[in-house]
Amino acid sequence: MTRFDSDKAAEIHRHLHAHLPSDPALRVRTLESLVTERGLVDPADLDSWVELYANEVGPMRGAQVIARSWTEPEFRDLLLRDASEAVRSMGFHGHATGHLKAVENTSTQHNLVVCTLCSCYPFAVLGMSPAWYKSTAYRARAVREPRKVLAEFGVELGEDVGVRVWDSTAELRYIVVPERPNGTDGWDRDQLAAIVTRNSMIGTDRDLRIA
Amino acid sequence: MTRFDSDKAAEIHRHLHAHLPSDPALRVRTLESLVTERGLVDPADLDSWVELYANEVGPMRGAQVIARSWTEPEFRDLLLRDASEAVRSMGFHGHATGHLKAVENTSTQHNLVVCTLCSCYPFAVLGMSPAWYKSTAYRARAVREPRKVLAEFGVELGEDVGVRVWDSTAELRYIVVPERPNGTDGWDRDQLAAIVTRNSMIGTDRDLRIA
Amino acid sequence: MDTIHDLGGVEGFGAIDTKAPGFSHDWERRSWAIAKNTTASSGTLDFWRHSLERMEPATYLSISYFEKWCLNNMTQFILAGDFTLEEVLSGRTDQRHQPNAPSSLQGARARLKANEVFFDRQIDAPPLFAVGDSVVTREYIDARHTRLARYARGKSGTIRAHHGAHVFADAAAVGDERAEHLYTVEFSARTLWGSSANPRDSVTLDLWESYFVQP
Amino acid sequence: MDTIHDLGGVEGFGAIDTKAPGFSHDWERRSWAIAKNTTASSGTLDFWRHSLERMEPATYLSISYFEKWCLNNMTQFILAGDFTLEEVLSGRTDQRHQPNAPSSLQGARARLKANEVFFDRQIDAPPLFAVGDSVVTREYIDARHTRLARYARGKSGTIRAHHGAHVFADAAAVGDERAEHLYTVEFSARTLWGSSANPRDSVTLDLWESYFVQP
Repeated sequence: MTRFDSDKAAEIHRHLHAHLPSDPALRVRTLESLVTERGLVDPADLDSWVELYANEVGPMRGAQVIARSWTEPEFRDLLLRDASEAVRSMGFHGHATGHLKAVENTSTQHNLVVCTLCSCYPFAVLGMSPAWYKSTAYRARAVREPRKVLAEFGVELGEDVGVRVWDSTAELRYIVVPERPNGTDGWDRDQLAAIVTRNSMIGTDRDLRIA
Repeated sequence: MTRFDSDKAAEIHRHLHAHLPSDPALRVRTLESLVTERGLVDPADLDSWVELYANEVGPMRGAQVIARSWTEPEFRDLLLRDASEAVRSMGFHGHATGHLKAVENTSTQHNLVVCTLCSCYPFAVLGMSPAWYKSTAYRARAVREPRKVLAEFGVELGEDVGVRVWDSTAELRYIVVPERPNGTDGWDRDQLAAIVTRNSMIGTDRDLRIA
Repeated sequence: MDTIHDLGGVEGFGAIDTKAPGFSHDWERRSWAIAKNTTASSGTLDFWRHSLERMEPATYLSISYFEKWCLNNMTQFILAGDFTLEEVLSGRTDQRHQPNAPSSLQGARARLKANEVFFDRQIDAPPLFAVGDSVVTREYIDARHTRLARYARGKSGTIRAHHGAHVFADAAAVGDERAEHLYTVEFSARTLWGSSANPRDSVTLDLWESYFVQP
Repeated sequence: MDTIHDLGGVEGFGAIDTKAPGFSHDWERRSWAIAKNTTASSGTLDFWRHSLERMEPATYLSISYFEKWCLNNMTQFILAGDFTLEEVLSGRTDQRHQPNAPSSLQGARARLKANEVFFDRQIDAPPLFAVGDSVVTREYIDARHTRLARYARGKSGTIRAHHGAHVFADAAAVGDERAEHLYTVEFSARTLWGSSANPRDSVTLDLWESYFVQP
């Protein structure tokens, strides 16, 4: 069967990289020309998608989820039991949240998420992944030297804190639930969401700043 | 100690590759300018070295060794016992032959030499290694799928022939002793040397052709 | 296949650029939008991944995520017969069709939600392992595409969760969308990396049943 | 360190260009001549190798052998303090000395022979293993530079030869030129790669004594 022909895929990759113009912007423009000329998608739909990711889909969604888990114990239970359902209940479901797991930081446990084999990420709830998450350096290092990686992000862990690294090797996706910082008693969900950083939901940030 | 500073080496590599002109010819010219201006070497000595490798140091040396081993049983014994001494006795010793091992092909055993970790090679007796020997593809594949590699070189092995791959991980270097082909009875050493290919001494050739 | 993509534990990549945003260029946004709004006429997600892994190793390490996606989507279209290599290299196709009418931002929202794909399946076979069990992963993997990362082969771990059966990546990558029981397995960092690792640290992977040495 | 150089068994590199000659360009010949006729004022061969391994992974896979040598020799000169980074980047040095008078082809021949370097050493410790012994290689390596390739870790093999003690690469790479007993160890291809390998095939590596699980 040609369709699952691994060696043919390798051969096509070699041809494409060798013969396309080297500028990635031109490569993408070429692909866009092909799919729009063929009528596989309307350019306006691509524009809408870009707008969607620019304005609506981003870590503010995940931050709302985390903030709600801090203020509503029942929602927190749901989030930890079935994070997919929890984000669905807030309308944040979609790409790569079908099998979502929420993992809790505690005073003695830190969680860090990576995908060493590609760059799996819960897009619909966290938006586009940061470039570093997709970098070879992060993918290679997070599982082997998580504490050095964390230090580069400014996170220094005490010796009493263990690190659990979640390598997203199947279709499960992970979101870290950071600890609610002291000094936020009585804050409402929007106030709380504003202090939840994207990195804290991946695990490259830990102690949230209440400024 | 700065001199054995691994991270510093990595940093210098990054600087050099990022900031030197990208043309490798210019990079080498830069290095030559520096070492000759500083007086570390005279350009004429570099010319001599190039000439040496162009005219005198090459697989014809190894071929002479192999041919002699076919015609002089005592030399063959020496070659298999102490290949460094054998090549030294012919004046072919030098770079990377201090700990040389000769490994014999038989009707049921084929030998193949590789250096997966860099590209170690017995230069003084075989000359400059071919580009494929230094390629990532050969280094990666020779230990894992030697029969597929051999097939790409036109060598098809019967099922009764085993392959032993020698990965040159220390300072030992290897030279394969191919089988003397039938139909060469009475040939003298120069005639025999003329049919010994470079690849047969690395193991990517097997049945020598007597034309 | 043990291709270059299997980066976990490989050393020498240097510092992480912790400040880089998700998108740096418009062409990255376009690459992403094309990837999520078009699809080749045949294939599986796992074959898509495997195809990306077949990029030349030097290229794989040299180019960015969105350029990889662009090249891999081109490759999928060519393999599926949707476009020829020549069409892609020339950037021109003479078969023109009318797309569906554009659907506005509301349509994009709907497409994002519709992208919530499920990989769990009902199978008859009962799970062979349970939470708390010790398992040992296989030392050798012959599949073309696998999710048993090299650094976690031949290692002992503990099952922390059972997720029912999920579509098995190794099989789906060759078009066989059968399911196997899927587990989250925790490995101590010392098991993976030796005694220099912190004894408090661990790594989990989500692994299918046939990745384990069978009981 | 498990850097990118450890290529044995990594898949996806494609066909071998079996016709490529040793040298294709004059600059390659010059790079080789410079490498073999100059040397940084301090260092060891094993540190030289380790330094090359610290090249960025994408660069390591992208550039050719002789370009790697050129860049690594520049790096050695800078680390040894023979040239500054600025001198190398500018290609100019203002310290000029008179080289020794050139020595003609006869001199090159002599230098080639003088390049026959020996790494065997006398040590007091008797060898712990003998030809025919089974050994198991270590699963974890903490050294920065090592010659125990990743594909041969945690594997059982048989000692085929004992070479006395040789300078131990892992130590020499950090300037400690002590020696250890060196052995040639044969591993069956099935031990290394699993049951898909040909049962008649094997791979040998030359390994120092401390690479083995100790008896």
